[in-house]
Amino acid sequence: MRYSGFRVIKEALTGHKGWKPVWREPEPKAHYDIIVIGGGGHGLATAHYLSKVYGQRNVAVVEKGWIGGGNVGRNTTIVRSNYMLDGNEPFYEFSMKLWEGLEQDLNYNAMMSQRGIINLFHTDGQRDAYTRRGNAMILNGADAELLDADQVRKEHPYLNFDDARFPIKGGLVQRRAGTARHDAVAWGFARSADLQGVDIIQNCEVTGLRIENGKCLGVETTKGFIGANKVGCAVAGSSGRVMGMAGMRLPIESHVLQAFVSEGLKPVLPSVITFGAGHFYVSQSDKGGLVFGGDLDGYNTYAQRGNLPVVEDVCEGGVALMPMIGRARLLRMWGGVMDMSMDGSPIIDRTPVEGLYFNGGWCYGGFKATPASGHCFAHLLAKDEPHPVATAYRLDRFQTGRMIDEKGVGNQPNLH
Amino acid sequence: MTQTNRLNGGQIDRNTSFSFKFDGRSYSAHPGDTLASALLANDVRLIGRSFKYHRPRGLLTAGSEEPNGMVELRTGALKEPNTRATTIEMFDGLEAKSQNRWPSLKFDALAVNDMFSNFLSAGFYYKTFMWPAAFWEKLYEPMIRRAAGLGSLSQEADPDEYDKGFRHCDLLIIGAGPAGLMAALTAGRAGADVILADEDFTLGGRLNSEAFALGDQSAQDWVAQAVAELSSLPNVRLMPRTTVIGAFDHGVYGAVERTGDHLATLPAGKPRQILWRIYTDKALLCAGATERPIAFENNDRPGIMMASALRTYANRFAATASQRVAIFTNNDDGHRTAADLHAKGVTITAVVDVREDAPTCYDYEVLKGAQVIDTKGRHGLTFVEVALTDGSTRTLECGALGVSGGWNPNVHMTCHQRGRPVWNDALAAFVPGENLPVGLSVAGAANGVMSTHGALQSGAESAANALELTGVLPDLPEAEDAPVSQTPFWYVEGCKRAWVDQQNDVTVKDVKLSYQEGFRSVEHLKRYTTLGMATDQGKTSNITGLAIMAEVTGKSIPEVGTTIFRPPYTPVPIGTFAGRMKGQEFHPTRLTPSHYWAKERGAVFVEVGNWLRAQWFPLPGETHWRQSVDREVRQTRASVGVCDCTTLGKIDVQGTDAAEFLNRIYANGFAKLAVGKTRYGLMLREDGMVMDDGTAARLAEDHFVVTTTTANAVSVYRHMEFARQCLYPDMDVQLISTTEAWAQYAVAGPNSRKLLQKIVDPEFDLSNDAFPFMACGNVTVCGGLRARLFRISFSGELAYEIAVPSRYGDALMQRLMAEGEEFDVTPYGTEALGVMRVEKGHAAGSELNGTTTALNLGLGKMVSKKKDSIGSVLSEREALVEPDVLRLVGIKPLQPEDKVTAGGHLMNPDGPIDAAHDQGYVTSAVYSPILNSNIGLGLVKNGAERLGEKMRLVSPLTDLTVEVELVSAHFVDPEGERLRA
Amino acid sequence: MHDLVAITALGGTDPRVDTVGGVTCSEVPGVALASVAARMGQKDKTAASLAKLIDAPAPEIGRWAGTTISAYWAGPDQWMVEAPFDTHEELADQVQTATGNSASVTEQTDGWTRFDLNGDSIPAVLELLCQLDLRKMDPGSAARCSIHHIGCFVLCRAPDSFSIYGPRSSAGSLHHAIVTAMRSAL
Amino acid sequence: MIINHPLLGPRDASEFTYLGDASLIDRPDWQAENAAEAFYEYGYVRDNPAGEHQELWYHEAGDRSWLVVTRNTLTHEISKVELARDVARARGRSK
Repeated sequence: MRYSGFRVIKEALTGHKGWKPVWREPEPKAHYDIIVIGGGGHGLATAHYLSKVYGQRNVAVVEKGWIGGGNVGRNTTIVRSNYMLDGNEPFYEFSMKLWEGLEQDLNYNAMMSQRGIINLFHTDGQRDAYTRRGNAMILNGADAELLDADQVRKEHPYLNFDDARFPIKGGLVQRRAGTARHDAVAWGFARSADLQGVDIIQNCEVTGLRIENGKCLGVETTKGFIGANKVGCAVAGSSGRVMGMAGMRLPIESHVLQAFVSEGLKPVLPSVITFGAGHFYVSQSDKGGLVFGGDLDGYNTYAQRGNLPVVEDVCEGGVALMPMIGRARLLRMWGGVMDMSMDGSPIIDRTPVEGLYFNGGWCYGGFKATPASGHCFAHLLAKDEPHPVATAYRLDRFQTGRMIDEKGVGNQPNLH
Repeated sequence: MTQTNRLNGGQIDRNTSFSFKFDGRSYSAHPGDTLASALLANDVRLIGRSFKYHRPRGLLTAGSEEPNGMVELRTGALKEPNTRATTIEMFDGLEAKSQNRWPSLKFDALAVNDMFSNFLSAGFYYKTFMWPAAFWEKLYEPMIRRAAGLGSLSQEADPDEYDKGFRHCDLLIIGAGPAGLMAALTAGRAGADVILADEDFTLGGRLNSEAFALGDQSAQDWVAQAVAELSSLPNVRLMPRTTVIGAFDHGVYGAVERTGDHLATLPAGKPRQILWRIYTDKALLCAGATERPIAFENNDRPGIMMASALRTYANRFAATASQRVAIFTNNDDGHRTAADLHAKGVTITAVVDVREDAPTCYDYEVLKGAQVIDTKGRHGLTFVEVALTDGSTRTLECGALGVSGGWNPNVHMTCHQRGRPVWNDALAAFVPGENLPVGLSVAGAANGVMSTHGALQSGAESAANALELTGVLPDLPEAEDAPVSQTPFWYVEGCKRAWVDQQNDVTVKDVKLSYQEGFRSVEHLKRYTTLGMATDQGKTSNITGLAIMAEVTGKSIPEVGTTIFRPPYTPVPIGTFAGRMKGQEFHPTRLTPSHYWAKERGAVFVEVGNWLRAQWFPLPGETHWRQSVDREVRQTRASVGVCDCTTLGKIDVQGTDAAEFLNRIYANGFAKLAVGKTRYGLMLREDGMVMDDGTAARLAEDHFVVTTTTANAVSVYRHMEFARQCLYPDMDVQLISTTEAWAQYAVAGPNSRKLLQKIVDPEFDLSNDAFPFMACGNVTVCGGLRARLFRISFSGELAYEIAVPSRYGDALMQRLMAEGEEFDVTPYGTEALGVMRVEKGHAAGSELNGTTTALNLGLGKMVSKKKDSIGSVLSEREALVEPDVLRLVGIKPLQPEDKVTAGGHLMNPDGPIDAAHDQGYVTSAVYSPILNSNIGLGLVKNGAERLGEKMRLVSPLTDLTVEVELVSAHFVDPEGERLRA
Repeated sequence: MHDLVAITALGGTDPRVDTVGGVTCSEVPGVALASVAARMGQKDKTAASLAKLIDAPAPEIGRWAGTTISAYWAGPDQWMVEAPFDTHEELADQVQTATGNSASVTEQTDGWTRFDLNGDSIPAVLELLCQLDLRKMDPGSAARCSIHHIGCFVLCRAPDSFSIYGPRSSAGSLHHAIVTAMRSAL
Repeated sequence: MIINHPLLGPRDASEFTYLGDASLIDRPDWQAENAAEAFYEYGYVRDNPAGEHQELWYHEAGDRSWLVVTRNTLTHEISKVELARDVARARGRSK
């Protein structure tokens, strides 16, 4: 069923009787050409592009719980392509372009809102680094602007310019960046994939990978064995657990990133803002809540919850940057488990096991990467070769020394 | 203004009158009122507008679970949006405004949404607004955003202060109702350290709202007596106005104490709120229970409230929403409300009880087996329509309807570590499950024990169990012990626009649509309909939503799923979490020993980590920073300059294995460094990237002083402790930071020796032979003050660093300036320092960016292959030693005045300008007053082999393209003759 | 004798004193400090010489002890020695002499700034500053902790007398935090 | 979180700095045949268990001890805390 304003009106006048389930609830078949493990944003996007771009229809997505229940439903909804390094920027810019056409591609309104992002800087060193980054963005075909303090003040008068411990010296802006309604992204990809014939199988937990003489034959699940020619794993956050079933150890640690939302407020923040002298980034949702976050709790964990010190650290940054939010109330906090890789960049690659493919290590980058991650993983699964914009995301890059380390903090995942 | 709906009795002080304003209109109230009770007493039922349809709304509850009665409290910078009227303690002069309406509360333009509600069903926005694409940001979204949101921020800085604190106890009791008070008495009398916290400003919980007696006392008198005893115990700490917001790992509880919200103005220096971190092995949750509504057509009109809330307003606050009240209930507790209001003289038009076997009453009519099927009254309830058992309907005239659908235990805290509550059929409610936070137990209604007697008893027993107390428990007062008698009843058959989540405007119809479209798990239901996502976090709506979903799916409620709760229990001002760490106090400020002197000199300061460092020292007449910096550089290179380098990390390394230890820490060798000598040290991370650089001075066989960069002082120390304790546990090495202990100054320039000779006591020979380049040693200055002297140079000039105990740093700087006058000495700041190091080609922060190897920086030869040192192995990986890896070079514009931009990228002179053809980037750029040219350092593919090549420096971000030449990074004195002079 | 004039960590020539409610916060520049860390396997020898120097047993974990010269536990096999500055400006040399080659000694005098709190209800102030369980802070206890992101030592001299040591460069921020807490709590 | 420091007793985790898997103690031999491979594994590959995890914490705002904490990554329950130096010695590290 096609969605449109007319459809909404028609249904409204006929008691909404015509709305169908957004996706089927099929039982698993015995065998698929491709099985994608993980009904999160990346898994569902992979299914969408596999079916729509790469003509693969005999595909299943297996999800241990409810689709969209992982990090795609637990993030701060920011979409941007403001990366510095060659390995990253082309990929994220590709993702940005997919975002820009997503509603039309999916016929589902994921509320992609290009209200822009500003990364504030507070020292000359940061300015130089942002200059290098902004130039890299432009050289890769993305948009970037460098604002000085006065220009920042014009656009964001409520920031702390008069009593700041670390005065704002300017900011790097990407106007095309913004936010999207995170749950809707998962639902939109699911709906589209389902319409293309992909089986989305919920409450079907993968309990094992059937591997015989070096080849992956399918997945053992709580709904029995499901055979497949190829199995793709897109379960960021749980990568260690699932790939562990194949006896693989990864250059990844699992960490919790907390996120927060305030009570609903009338519009006050025009764009996404990140603080350069503390752990704080924020945007305002269409419902009016200030959606914000900061740094990892910092210790390995698979628990989707964090602790107070980080809550305080984030709010300290927030009030230091925009003192007006002191009287806004924090409504809800939650934690998402991140695949923190050893250089802060993701992995989309084959594995030593034939027929088993891996997509993970997304760190904080996961949500904004959703469309490109799905597109590139679909490309890899369909053609057995990396998509041109994802060639750097190799599993062996740490062995060869080809790290993609935007922050320059090295092999310590909790610092990325 | 007369309080027409004020009843007799209650816990308000009628001897004092407060006046307050709501939407500009003045009313009167009494101490002990909340804004909510005062509004009701003044016959104000319409308080706000709903989120989506802007429906007129009044109060639903009398507590912190309130979804509807939200206002903007106070004015100006103190404005506080979305404040629940039910929790606002009345003070004289209080001002509040209704919100989410325009132009006025009574006539809200956006109420049209209500008429079009049929088009705005759950999730409608996912299905439309897609065409044309560009319209989303321009038209649709601004429309949605303007309509959405509730209250508004002042957009001014929050003027109030907030504190944070830490408390420890043996038992934290959360909630001071019957269970909590009894638990506190039990634990307190036993001598345990107890903290009793309650979100209310009056301890007692439900007991404040009830008319029944405890023993031979009124419930309120018993509470007063218990509180009096507890306050007399030194080991018990009572914390009213304190909400425990979360249970975190290992017995850490967050609690917010509202120390100033009930005051008209804060006393100077006092905080508005305090965030307490409470550390305790044992905690007891006595948070009580929350009454739940029943969904029926138009159940959201002002005047339709929880039955228990009506009871609270009548008994505790002596206020009623109306003089004519009806009750709609599925359980006996609803009848208690009717009885209490009747006793207060309120007319009970009828009690509508869904149960055929409902109790009879002779004071007023009870309609058994009846249901409320619709209501009337746009801005306030006027009539309710009731369907009777015989199928006929009847209209009741009333200004308020009390609804009781039973009670839900407040299990929130038990879920904060992702524990799941379990379903209890007898209560038709979720009760605490198995996997509670370690050390937390639950008592009273929160644990499903619904009678007062049961609460008192479980409070006493739970406290005793938690603390493993032996001996007899305190006697309990006689108290009601009625069994729970109810028939689960969630919504009236056939209702459509019956509100489940009142604030977010989620109706029974929306829940059914959610099912129809396949959003059937709790998580999908919540996310698709926004049920339970409002500021009340679904305290009064989640279960009803679940129940409806259960019915349409034909599953049981627990099968459909449970909703677990996250912190905070109630919303917390962001300022409270920030405390005092804001504004200038956001981070500690570190000052150098010469700071006060530099400030007097008019120095301009710059933040370097937490340090403030002098950036340059403007002289009278210098209008542009470049004038000052150029002069400082020229004067230093021509004669002598002094720079405060105290901020460099200094680490004392002692022990018989000190030299071997440094051998492992640094990529280059240290074993053979002679006593009295200093050496440049290159430190790698284990991944082969350069971590830091500095110097190590050998003061004795077993004693080194190591310096680090300012930025990395802390991480390098940590790294060295890691190596010492985890990698080489048997090495005899002791480390301690001495960064703060010594004021250290760089004295640089051809005349630096002459100047120091006037400072250092004569018995120390500073001649080039006696104290050559890289020499170090202990000396005395100014007549006997112990000092350390290092002959090292960052500027490339003949230079020293001299260190004295910090307290004398200020005096030494002044002495250097005085004695240096004859040489025209200048102090120089971080800018001049930066210029001179670039002129000399020294890599610094912007080159040591964490992605550069020794090879990249032209220091490859320093990495010794003859010994084991951290990072050497991984620095050999193939991609790190490829021929075209980035190499450090100097960058000179063909036209000296052309700007060199740090962060600019380098492209071949001809050929495309894009990422694919990127040759490298500029790391540092300065103007060299010595070369009279802009210059820079950069990292260029295979740069070392490309010196002399012309390239294009491009910075599209700043619209810049400059022709440059790659040159040696050593612009000044490449042979290093000056520093050896 | 040298002729350089010292300033205090707060930048004055005279130490700063603030009184709020019944509590006084005094800047204490007149103290000399030296850290002493036992060489590998020399803990007992070091402890013994330290005991002689402070005329009391070397303090156990989390304690301080001594007379004119005193010491507090700073880490495994490591202590900080305190003495009056006027009489012991070169304390490090004395400690080194006392411990010989059994320990590594480092002058720490100006690495730290000290504030003494005197008066009743000091715990009410400290509970706004640090995480220490003040119920356990009896006279003789010495604990390292973080105060407003500044690493400090807190020593309990007597129920109504505490010393706080913080890094000298952060003296201003630390002082501000202490006095602010006093105004808030008292 | 609270870490029960073997010397100082219970201390808030916020006083500590986290490094990672305690396998970082087992630094390979730089002269071994497979040194390159061994250092790659040491530096980059992790067990990342969902369950019991031995990890390194540094008491930055405390006594500067490195600790090996055994903590469950699903429940955060801490079952053991040791001085890293003792663990390192027990694992055969010396000079």
